[in-house]
Amino acid sequence: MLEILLTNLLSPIVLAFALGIIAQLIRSDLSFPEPLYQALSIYLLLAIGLKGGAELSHTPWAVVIWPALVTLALGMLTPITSYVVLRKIGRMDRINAAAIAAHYGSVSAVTFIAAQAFGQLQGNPAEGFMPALVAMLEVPAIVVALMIAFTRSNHHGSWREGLHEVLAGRSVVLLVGGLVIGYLSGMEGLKQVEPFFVNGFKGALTLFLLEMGLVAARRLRDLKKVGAFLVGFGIVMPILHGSLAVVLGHWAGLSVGGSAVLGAMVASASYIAAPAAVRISLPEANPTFYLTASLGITFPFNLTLGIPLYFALAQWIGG
Amino acid sequence: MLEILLTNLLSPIVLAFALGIIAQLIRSDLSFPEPLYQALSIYLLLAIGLKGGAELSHTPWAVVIWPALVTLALGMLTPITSYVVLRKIGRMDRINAAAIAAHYGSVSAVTFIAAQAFGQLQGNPAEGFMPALVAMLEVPAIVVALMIAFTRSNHHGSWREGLHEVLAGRSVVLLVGGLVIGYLSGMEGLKQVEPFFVNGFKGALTLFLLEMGLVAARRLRDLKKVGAFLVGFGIVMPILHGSLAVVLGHWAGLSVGGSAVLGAMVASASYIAAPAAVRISLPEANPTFYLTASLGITFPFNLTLGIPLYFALAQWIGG
Amino acid sequence: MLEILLTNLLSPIVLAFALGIIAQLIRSDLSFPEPLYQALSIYLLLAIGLKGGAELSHTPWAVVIWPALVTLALGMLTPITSYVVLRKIGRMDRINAAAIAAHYGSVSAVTFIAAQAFGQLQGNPAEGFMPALVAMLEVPAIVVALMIAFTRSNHHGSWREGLHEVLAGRSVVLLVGGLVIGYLSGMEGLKQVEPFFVNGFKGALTLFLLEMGLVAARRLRDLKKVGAFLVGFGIVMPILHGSLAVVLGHWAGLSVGGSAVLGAMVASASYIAAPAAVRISLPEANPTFYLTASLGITFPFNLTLGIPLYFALAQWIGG
Amino acid sequence: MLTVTLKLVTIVAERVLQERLLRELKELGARGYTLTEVSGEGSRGVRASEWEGHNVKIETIVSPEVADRIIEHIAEHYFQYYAVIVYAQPVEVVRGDKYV
Amino acid sequence: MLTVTLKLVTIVAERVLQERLLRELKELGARGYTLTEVSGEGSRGVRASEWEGHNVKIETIVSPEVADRIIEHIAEHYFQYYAVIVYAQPVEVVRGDKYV
Amino acid sequence: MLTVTLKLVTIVAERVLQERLLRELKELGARGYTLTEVSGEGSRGVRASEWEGHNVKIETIVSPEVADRIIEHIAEHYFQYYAVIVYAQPVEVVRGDKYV
Ligand SMILES: Nc1ncnc2c1ncn2[C@@H]1O[C@H](COP(=O)(O)O)[C@@H](O)[C@H]1O
Ligand SMILES: Nc1ncnc2c1ncn2[C@@H]1O[C@H](COP(=O)(O)O)[C@@H](O)[C@H]1O
Ligand SMILES: Nc1ncnc2c1ncn2[C@@H]1O[C@H](COP(=O)(O)O)[C@@H](O)[C@H]1O
Ligand code: NA
Ligand code: NA
Ligand code: NA
Repeated sequence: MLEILLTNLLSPIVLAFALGIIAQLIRSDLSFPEPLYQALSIYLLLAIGLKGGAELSHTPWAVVIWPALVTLALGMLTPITSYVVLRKIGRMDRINAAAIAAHYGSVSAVTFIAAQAFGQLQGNPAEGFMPALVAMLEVPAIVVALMIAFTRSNHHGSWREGLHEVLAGRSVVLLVGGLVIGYLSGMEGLKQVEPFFVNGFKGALTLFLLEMGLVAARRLRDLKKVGAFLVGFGIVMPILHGSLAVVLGHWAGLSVGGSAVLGAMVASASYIAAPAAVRISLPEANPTFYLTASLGITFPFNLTLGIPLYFALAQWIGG
Repeated sequence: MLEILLTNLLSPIVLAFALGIIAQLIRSDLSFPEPLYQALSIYLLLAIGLKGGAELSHTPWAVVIWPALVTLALGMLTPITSYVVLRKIGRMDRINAAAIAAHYGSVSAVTFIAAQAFGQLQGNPAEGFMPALVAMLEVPAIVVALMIAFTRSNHHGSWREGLHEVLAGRSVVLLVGGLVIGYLSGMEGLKQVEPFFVNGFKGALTLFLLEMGLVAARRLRDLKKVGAFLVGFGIVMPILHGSLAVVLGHWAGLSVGGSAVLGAMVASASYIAAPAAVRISLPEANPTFYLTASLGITFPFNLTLGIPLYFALAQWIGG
Repeated sequence: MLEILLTNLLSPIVLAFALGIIAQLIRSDLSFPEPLYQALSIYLLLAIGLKGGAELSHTPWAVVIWPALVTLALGMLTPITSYVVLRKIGRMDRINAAAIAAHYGSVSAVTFIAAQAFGQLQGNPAEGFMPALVAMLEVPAIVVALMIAFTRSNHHGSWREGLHEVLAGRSVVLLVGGLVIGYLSGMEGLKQVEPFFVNGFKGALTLFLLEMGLVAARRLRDLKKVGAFLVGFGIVMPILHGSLAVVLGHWAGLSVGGSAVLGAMVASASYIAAPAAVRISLPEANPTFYLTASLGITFPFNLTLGIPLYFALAQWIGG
Repeated sequence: MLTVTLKLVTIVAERVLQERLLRELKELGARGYTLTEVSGEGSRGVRASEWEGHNVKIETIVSPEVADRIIEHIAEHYFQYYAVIVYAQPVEVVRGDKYV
Repeated sequence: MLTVTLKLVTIVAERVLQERLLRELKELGARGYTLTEVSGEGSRGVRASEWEGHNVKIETIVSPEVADRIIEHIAEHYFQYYAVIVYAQPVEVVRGDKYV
Repeated sequence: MLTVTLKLVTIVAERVLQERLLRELKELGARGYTLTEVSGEGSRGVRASEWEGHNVKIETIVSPEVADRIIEHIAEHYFQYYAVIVYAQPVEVVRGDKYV
């Protein structure tokens, strides 16, 4: 376990994240121009879609169907468990609870990528079609959480605009679009773009995590504002959701690597698709809560400790 | 033929173009930051220049001379045929006819790249020195078309500024500059930058075509404004010009792939160099006409159906 | 010697620099969007850090210690020699002399990279840990030069802000951060990001030098303003400092390539870290002097003639 | 040169509102706009502007009546929950009919 | 603080005109300018601004006479065929002699 | 709609001053600001703005007193050696208390 942890902590991507945090703390003028951040996001999302789609094109449906159903079920369950915990234990108001639930039900693509990369390094690669599951996990939770909010209280935002924001949002279009392109053009098509989208991937991810560190560090300042409960929530909830996903993934036939990556996905909290949709639909919700929790607490936790934990668990169950 | 077509339609670059169009149609917030678009353009133009120049450095002049003369001749002929068709059949006014003729005489670098990539995939690669022909094809047509406009009517724009715009314009400087660098540093020099400029090329092109899809889709809204004649012109003219170029290319000694790529080049309409020069020199011309025709009609046509057509023709003649 | 020179002048990176200068001279509209410039800087600095750190992780300290001490000594000596020459021979005022001294004592990362690339091409690669020496050379000279300025005259800028600017500045954070990441994750970690950070490096550098050419050409217009003395200073001083560094590097146990690269480093003048710190701390100093000298004279000189010269010298002494 | 005085209304808002605001401006009678990508800080702290890019500044030249309508609309629909400010200034333009 | 009132002239134009406009501003007597990359929509539709990047906004602080000259020049040479707008506002500056 | 008239102070400065200026604005009483990345040319030539990116434009809506204080501060500390300009305009805002 300790060795697994060290391998993770000393990987270039985790160290780059740490560098970003440190640069922000010493008030360096290092910052990524917004277009670079966007370019890297576009690249990473399209790349995982392409690879996933190409893999999917030669995977029998029988292999995918159970993991897919489990993923969908988790996508609908986890916003509800999150909401209940936030309301009952955290005593949060309905709107903020629903807003946070949308984030924790959805998925962080970067956490997924980091988990996948870690699996490869560990010699426990996940199934190639996992990106298809990411796409499936991204949307339902946001819809469920917005439904909770809209059926339970008056609101100021627009339900339809929020839905459009998430369905036609950049991250879904790139991920699903990449999947379809990869699926249609197959392994043959992927080979043409491999040096760019496959070989360069981990380096681009390293650069992206440097920027994520800069962004997350800005969030850290707000830790005090969000209170102890949310800090605990941002660590315990991922462990619970992630463990459940590892078990269900194993049961659905995924490999050790696959179950662990599914665990990391389910444990992760969205900070691209969900914030945009929530901001549009639930403007009364306080962004400080959901952004600090997902970006300042859960993301760093998963990146450093969570991923090795889900792998250890998956190995223990399935190895 | 059908198989050729399918290979093309299911290539990642064509599918990425389609994804861009779809993203725009569903009103996704996906958009490329302008600096990313510019970075990709700079990269692509410099890369084709470098490769072409390095190839040129070990090609005997006797091999290049006839294709070059044919290209130059076509670069002066096609704006005239376009102008005549637009005036006589389309009944267009002089200024707009000349503006459109400048676009259809010049060349679209991306269409060229797509054709070249398709040839490699098909096992019919074009000659390595083709980028030198692109550079030759880019300028003359614009000069010829502006000359027509300026000798035949009073004008509001500046002839000299337009000429400077095209000769010292980004696309010409990058393409010709890349050719010279490639030529001087040779295959040895190219090898040093190969992973970046050669291996990564097709992936970067895929990304660029996603953005092209977004841009072209915005043009599609204007289809009604430009009328049925221009839609037909945007499809028929490329077929005529392209077929002529395939025949002449074959006659000048180009391979099957080379003739087909020359066909695609001559068939294509410029949307980088020509619009800038025309906007400066012929401000009275309506951009809706020339941009919609070249970007909304001819580019998608060539990318999907035109390129396979020119290859089928080249194969039929030369194979 | 002439052959060495030609190899250098016909390398893609030097030719790209020349293309940038020409593009600016013919008033082309070619320009790099600022985010692209920043993205390339971030990439290059992080990449050399990563590689250097990974190399350092398996280098015995005994090998590094003497070159490191020599580098530190040169970092403190060269601003002083520069200052004295500028004051005594150039008759410059204290503030401007100190400002220029800060630039010539510090180091230009791009000159270092170009020298390293040239060494590889020549079959005389420098030691892998050289980037660690770059990091060491960057800061001390700036501190020494600011100390000279602040002890010798009244000033309007802030000493502390200037120091923070240089220590927490982007270039130092990326270089040192990259070194630490590379060191901690080792050759194993570097392998993961190799296609992106190592293989793509020389191509990205070529692109960057195109932009450097555009920037340097804008400086060339100011050559007249700075006067003949500074032009001479910008060529002679690098030769003196560079030759001294080659000798000391050889004496400290560096290989032929290593001594030559150390020569290029010490000969080079900073134009990223130093200008920012100097602008903040010594606002009375005229940027036209220090920027034109370092960017318009010394950088082009080193890139074209200096680097081959330091290699010839190193070969003569150590080969 | 014959100039007329109209109103330049400036809105600075978090990026996520861009499309909605532009649509509503059109409905309220604006005939054009100029959009700049900006960043900023206000009474809500920097918080709202870190994802989805930063803020946008939308400037539109309109008649005084339309200006009032826009300001009222923004104040009513956005001030409570969104990071938005709006302000107006008189400007002299030629071709005044182009904007009304 | 002693301030004087000058004119801030703002031009929003399609990108392709940038260099020509800056050159002409100088000829008309402007002593400086600030340039922002913007996008926008006006009476000509979005069309003109999709290639060559988008629009530029050029702001220049000048004396009232120079302001009039600039506005007249733009109106005469650009309004008919190009996507350009221009407007002016009074601004208070210190160091007034710097701008005239 | 009830509007009040405040001052919009605009500072255009070389990029290297960004953090210092924002800190000082806060100390002088500004409650918010909007920042745009711009480029430009002035009496010092384009020179100062070529490294470290270009210029920044900082706009802040403040009370007339704070406006005076800011202008005075800038004039005193920056005009001599840095590429900086500052100017002020009246603007109408709603929620006037937000800015003072
Ligand atoms: N006093 C001010 N002056 C200029 N811009 C402001 C001011 N206050 C707020 N802003 C801008 O308006 C945005 C939203 O402000 P707020 O709603 O106060 O958070 C900020 O991000 C700034 O860009
Ligand atoms: N009413 C307006 N308010 C603000 N900006 C405008 C307005 N009308 C036009 N513009 C700007 O001026 C550019 C050219 O306008 P036009 O010539 O009307 O197409 C547009 O792209 C906008 O950036
Ligand atoms: N007359 C002017 N109108 C508009 N902006 C100006 C003017 N003069 C200077 N600027 C801006 O202020 C910056 C610094 O000016 P300066 O200190 O004169 O070099 C320039 O880079 C421009 O962005
Ligand atoms: Na989740
Ligand atoms: Na053509
Ligand atoms: Na040096």
